Amino acid sequence: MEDNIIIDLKNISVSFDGQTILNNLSLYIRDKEFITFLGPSGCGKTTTLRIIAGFLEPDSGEIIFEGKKMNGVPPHKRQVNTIFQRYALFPHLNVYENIAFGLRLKKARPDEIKQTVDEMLELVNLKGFEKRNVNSLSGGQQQRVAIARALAVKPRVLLLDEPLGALDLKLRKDMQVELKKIQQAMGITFIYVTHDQEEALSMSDTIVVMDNGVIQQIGTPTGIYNEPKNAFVADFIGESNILDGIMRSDFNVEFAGIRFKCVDKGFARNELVDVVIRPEDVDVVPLEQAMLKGEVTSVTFKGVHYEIIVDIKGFKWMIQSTDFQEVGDTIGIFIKPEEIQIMKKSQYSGKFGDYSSFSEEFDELSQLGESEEGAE
Amino acid sequence: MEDNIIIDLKNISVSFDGQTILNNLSLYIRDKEFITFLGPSGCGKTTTLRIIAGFLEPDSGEIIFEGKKMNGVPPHKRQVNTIFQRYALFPHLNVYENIAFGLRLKKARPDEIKQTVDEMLELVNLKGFEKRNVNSLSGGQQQRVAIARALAVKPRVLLLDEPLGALDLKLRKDMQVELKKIQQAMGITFIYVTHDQEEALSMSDTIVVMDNGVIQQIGTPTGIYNEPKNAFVADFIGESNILDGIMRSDFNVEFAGIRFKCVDKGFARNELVDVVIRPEDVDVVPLEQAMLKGEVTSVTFKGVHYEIIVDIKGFKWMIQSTDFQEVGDTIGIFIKPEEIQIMKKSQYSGKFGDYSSFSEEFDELSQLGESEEGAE
Amino acid sequence: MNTSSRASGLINAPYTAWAMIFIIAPLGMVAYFAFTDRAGNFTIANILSLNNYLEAFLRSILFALIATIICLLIAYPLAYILSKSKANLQRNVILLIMIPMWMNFLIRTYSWITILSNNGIINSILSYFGVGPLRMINTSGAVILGMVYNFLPYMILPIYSIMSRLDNNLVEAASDLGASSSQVLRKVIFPLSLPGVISGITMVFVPSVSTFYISQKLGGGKMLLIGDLIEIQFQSAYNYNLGASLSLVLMVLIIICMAVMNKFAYDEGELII
Amino acid sequence: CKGADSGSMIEGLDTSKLIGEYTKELAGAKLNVFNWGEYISDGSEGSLDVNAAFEKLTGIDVNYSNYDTNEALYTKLSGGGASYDIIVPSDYMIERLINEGMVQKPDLSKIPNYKYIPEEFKNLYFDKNNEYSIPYTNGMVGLIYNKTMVEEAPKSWSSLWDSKYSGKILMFNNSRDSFGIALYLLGIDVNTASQAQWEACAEKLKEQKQYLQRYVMDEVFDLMESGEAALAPYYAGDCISMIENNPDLALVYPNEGTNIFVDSFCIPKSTQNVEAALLYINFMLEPEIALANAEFICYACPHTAVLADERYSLRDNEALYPKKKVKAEYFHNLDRDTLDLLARLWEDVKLY
Amino acid sequence: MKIHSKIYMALIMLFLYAPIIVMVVFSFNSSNSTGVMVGFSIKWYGELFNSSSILNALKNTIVLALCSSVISVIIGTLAAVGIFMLKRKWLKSSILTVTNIPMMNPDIVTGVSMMLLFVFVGQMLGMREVLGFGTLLIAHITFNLPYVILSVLPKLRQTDPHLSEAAQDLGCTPFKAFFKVVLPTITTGIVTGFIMAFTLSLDDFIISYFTSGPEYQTLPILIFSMTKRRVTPDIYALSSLIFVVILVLLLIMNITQSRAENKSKKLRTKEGY
Ligand SMILES: Nc1ncnc2c1ncn2[C@@H]1O[C@H](COP(=O)(O)OP(=O)(O)OP(=O)(O)O)[C@@H](O)[C@H]1O
Ligand SMILES: Nc1ncnc2c1ncn2[C@@H]1O[C@H](COP(=O)(O)OP(=O)(O)OP(=O)(O)O)[C@@H](O)[C@H]1O
Ligand SMILES: [Mg+2]
Ligand SMILES: [Mg+2]
Repeated sequence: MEDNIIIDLKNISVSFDGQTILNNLSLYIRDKEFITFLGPSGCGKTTTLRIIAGFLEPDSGEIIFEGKKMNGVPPHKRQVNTIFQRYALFPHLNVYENIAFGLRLKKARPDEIKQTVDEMLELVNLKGFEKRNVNSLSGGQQQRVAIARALAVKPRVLLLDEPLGALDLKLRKDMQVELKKIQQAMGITFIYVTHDQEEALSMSDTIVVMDNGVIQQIGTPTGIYNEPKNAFVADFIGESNILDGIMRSDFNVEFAGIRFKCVDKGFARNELVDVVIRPEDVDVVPLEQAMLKGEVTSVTFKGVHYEIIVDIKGFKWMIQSTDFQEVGDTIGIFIKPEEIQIMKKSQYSGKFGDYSSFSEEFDELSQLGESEEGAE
Repeated sequence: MEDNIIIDLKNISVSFDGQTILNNLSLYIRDKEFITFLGPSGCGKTTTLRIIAGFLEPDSGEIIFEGKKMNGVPPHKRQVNTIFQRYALFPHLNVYENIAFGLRLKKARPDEIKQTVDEMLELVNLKGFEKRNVNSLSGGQQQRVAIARALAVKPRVLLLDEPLGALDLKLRKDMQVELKKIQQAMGITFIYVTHDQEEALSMSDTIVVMDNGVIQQIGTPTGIYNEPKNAFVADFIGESNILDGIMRSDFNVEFAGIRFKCVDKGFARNELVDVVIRPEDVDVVPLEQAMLKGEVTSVTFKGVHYEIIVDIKGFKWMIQSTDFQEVGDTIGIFIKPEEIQIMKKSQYSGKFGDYSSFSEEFDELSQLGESEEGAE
Repeated sequence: MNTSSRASGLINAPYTAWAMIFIIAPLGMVAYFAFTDRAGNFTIANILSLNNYLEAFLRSILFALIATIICLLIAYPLAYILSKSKANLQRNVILLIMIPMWMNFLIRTYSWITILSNNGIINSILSYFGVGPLRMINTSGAVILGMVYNFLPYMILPIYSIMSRLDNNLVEAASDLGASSSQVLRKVIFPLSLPGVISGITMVFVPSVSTFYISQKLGGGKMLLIGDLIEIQFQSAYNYNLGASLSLVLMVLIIICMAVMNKFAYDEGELII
Repeated sequence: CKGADSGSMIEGLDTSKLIGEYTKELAGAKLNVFNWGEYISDGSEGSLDVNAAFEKLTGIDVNYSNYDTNEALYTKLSGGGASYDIIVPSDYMIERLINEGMVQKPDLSKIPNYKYIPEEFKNLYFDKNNEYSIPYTNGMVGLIYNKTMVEEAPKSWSSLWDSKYSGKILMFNNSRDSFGIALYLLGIDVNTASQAQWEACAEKLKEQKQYLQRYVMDEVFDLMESGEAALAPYYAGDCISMIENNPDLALVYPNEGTNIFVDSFCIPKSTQNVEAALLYINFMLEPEIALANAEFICYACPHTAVLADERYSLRDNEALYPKKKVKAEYFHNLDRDTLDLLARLWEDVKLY
Repeated sequence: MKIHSKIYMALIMLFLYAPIIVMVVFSFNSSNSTGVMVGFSIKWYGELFNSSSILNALKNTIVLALCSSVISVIIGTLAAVGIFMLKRKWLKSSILTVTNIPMMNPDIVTGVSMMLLFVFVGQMLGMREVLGFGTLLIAHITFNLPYVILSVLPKLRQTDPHLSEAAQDLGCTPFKAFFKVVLPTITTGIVTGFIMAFTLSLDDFIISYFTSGPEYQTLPILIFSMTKRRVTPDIYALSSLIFVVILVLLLIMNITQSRAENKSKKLRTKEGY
């Protein structure tokens, strides 16, 4: 597999104004792969893309493109193209000219240009829009022009920085399918950035979860969802109940005051661990079959399922179930051994995964929102 | 229940430039209710709110507030307050003064004002932000100031026009909980506008689904989700497989070439109907137990479940299942009678609910995006 | 990083040099002349002698202030009415307001003499009704009128431009919270239009306080303003040092006024034109 | 006079009547002429455009600009920003410029037309040896009044202080002439060095201010001609123009005495173009040109050929060439301190 | 609109246009007075075209305005880009403050200060004649620059910072990216800046008054020296002609603009926006 690695980042570090933004980041990307950077706002996703595209030189570390070191090569000499967060279409050029821009710079022959642009328009389903002003296009259409423009120069690698961030839910879902199709049809490596976990899960071959400039986990969508490495990843990829546990022995974990069977091993005896249980993996069962019992404190209808908060010994669990429960009722729950995920303690332990109150997390988030604004 | 109706809209019609925006809309709203207007962009949600608030006089129809006709009463004399789509905070006033604005107009005593504002700040969790410039607040905080400002004048009814539209997903979820809490704590009628179906489902007591200025369905979240009145509602509220069916007799419907038991009755014999089956209600079963069989054409991992598209006799079904299926495999499905929802044919029949190709819907959607932009 | 900062340095160099030589250095020259005598020796006599001209300063400020207030009183309602009227009308009226600004102001001011003279147009009309003649030309009133006339558009335009951009949602929000239309005007529209008002005040006050042409033509040379004094020093009395110190004080005065004014504007926006 | 039909009698320039030689030798040179307003025949209303004629003849490019007081001339000249090749200051200013070394001695041999200058205009006090200046015009300050508004011909400058004419009185907008009038009125030597006396004049002028319509220089034309004002002191030549335009006006020389002045061509030290300047001056003294200018400006003309010329319409004008002796004095240059005092007092008056 | 608003607007328009009406009327006076209308004649329009000084001044004014606005647009655009690229906040804000000086400072102080500098430098270099076209040009560029910069800067702020990167991404060098992508998107700002600079320069009197020499007189300076003597109706004739030209230009612009708007509106409704 080594031979088809197209981009290799080695020990990349970046800091701005003395603040470390990327911290010793290493990563390789395979040819024709759909790889997604996923992480909260400000974690360094865009920065990583900008390093690959050449808009930013890392303070240290190497960028290797097909075995050749690329540090110092300016953006216009890299076989890498970018689709920017807000498309960055040229407002003074029409759709056709936007797409032809890169080709004209390469001094391609007029008929060649015409042919390529037509192909691209076909590909993104925008035939007949050639003469349109790009500002008169809808968000989705602009998005497709941006894709066509980048693809027209036949890049080896396409970088996409939250390309769907500005679209509304429904259009977004459709564009996800469309993008994936294009990637497969053209056989190009896609490096995709998002902070939407569902998007990452449904599109990627590989997901890179980042936080604070550090890669938290790299893996396939299912791998990351089902076996998160730490509380941060667990919480960021979907809702999770994260409890303090003690590994009593291999395949034996104690949490919520009870011992459970599990499928993990290799921990020290009595090692403190984080236990992750996904809300959809908790089954509501008659009280007599229950492993744990608790009182329902809130029930919200979400369409596909109800979101039920259950207070079990002071810890609020989130359970997703298609069956309605009455607030105040006592219910029993059952968890299969294979649904219990054990993780080593990390800096993130204790920060996530309790549904007792939204307000703390909420304030953290609004602080975040603020600093984000400040950064603009 | 009649006695606690607070607002009654009777046969409201509005048109702009000869185009009908609201068409004979009638609706009553109960005191202390959380009612949500849900519908696609441009369907007339904001227009309805503006009529209730008094910013717009309907061409015909009556607005009745606690039995008194309100047509012609200017906004500042109505006991109704609005939280605007983009908050509309006063940029020249700080947080405290924004909240105190309405009270000062009422010539409340200074100590009274101070007390109320403090209460409100407490309520929206913004103590200590009194002196802050509103432009320096994050989106979520501005949102809460807008709520506090509206609540400070103790309205009987609060109108909220997509208050969470500008927030990102995580903050949005938390604010939903927060808003619901506030509504319950204050005992105020909330009239809420959104085009996000999940938001509507998880917050509302009553949902009003609108399209093209016409109310499509009014009901509780579960009522609307589980028993949509027509294909538009079914599709708008969550994913759905919508098939053409024939009602062979009461409790007996034929679709996909097979007769199914169902729980609906009251249709004419052999009446053509729309059949709705939610993706999560389709069970994948071993082939020998299957009611229908088909080939898997695509599988997407979504975290909580896989989204599986199955081709059954040319119709592409969407199925949500926690179990992975291989593309190309033939699988069998089973549908319980109570999961089959029968709807009368309507103008929307045949427009939604087939997953055979995104591209048509996609183009329709991008047209929509366009018109949305034009309207701005 | 490095290359971009070098590039920006390179691009900035010509303008920075220009600004240094032709903006900063001239002000330095003013200061230099203000603090030297004819022979080039350091002295503060020029500055000290300025108290002879206190009256001229006060008069200039008073006139400019009155003119500014009148402009504000005329312009604000106009801008308000305009911002609420039809788009087409707005555009046409703004155009009409701007056209005179394109005409030479010396000529336009001079024309006022014909209108205001004892035998002028207004007095002819008045005499037709058996009134007058009123003494208008060569009075303080005429000077202030000249200021108002010349600088009124500079008051109207910024106020109008800010009002026309005012978010209508804010107006609705205020009335939603119980404000009647007059309260909306006082509590929301006025405070929000303040940056425009401030910009307008600046753009009227500064040229008014320093004008010399208007006072010469419409005031008959009987009321010297600071502008006149400066002009005299440089154009007929040949006392550059005194002229420079007058200029210096005028400049400082205006900087102080502007600093105070800007305190009242809640956002430090760019100049609104 | 300008604006009157008499001006149109010289329509073109008959070069054969010129005495000096005008070649294109200096073609392309620039000549900055700095003169009083309306102090040359400029081609308006059919008169001869003297500068254009000169340019055409010699190919020299004349930049003609104006000043309105001797003091403004001095400021521009000493400011250093601009250089002028020909200026036309009045007597006392010539004295000052000579004292301060700002003008040079022209080579009179290059100005053959100098011969037309009458003897009485040679060797005047400010240029005792005729080294620096060549007379252009001369005149006196008179009191012009509107007969319909002023019943009896005023005999004294004091009528400018008469409350009867409040609001209808104009006054010089330059310090020397204004103070001059006050000095005559108060019977003080117009060239006094006494601070107290100057201050007394300032008081007098302040007293006058309440009756004044405005301070004027050349704005006087419109105001007097249209009847906007009743009384004004002004230079006799200009008064004659006004009278021509409005026959209700009349001129008197007050009994207290008045100022007599000569405006002469001078060449500043800083000039870059002496040859062209000399040529220009000589051209201006050509009988034909001098006549055109005299007709246009209406000032008295110190030029023997013009005075002898029958075409000269103003030859017998009483105001310009009074038969009866008028009590008149030249202004002299004042010393620096007095000049500063005068400037300050004048500002005081204007600020009052 | 209510009737009293209409009257109010009409009164203000009357106020703004009264002197212009006077000017136009008296340009047809048969006498040379600008105070008394004697009879109708168009002779002053003829005089105008015979008056070499007026025509020359007109030519000078236009040449100066063109040169100064073109140069200030070039320097100003470059400066705006440079300022925009500056990272260090204090440097940025101090450059902007300096830029604001010629706008905030009274014209008379700007004019005087530049004149002092020119004269001083002229004397140092032993030049007899500094004031002239060169100094006028410098002065005009200097007071035009802030207007150019402040109309280009906001456009730069509005442009997507990624545009230039996108162009580089597609194969442009940074330099090429600026000309191919950034410059076209800020053209409206540049054009606004140019128009402002041009009109300001056309109409400037005070600064020109102090920085011009005898050999290069602009129209405002000529008019000023005329108003010191007697304003003859030929200058009114010129102003009336200018007025008519402006009026016609603006009318054409207005009509084409509203045509374009109607067209795009129609287009939109057709396409079903
Ligand atoms: N040019 C810069 N100067 C200083 N700090 C910067 C710069 N660019 C980015 N940063 C900082 O680096 C951090 C990471 O930024 P980056 O844009 O990579 O985040 P991101 O993961 O793309 O976030 P988002 O989801 O909000 O786009 C942020 O804290 C940001 O403030
Ligand atoms: N003042 C107006 N003049 C003309 N048309 C209007 C006006 N206000 C609204 N409309 C039109 O009325 C229709 C309904 O508008 P409304 O704002 O009520 O939609 P909405 O449901 O709130 O949509 P959104 O979700 O986009 O806010 C739209 O087609 C809009 O273009
Ligand atoms: Mg980013
Ligand atoms: Mg809306």
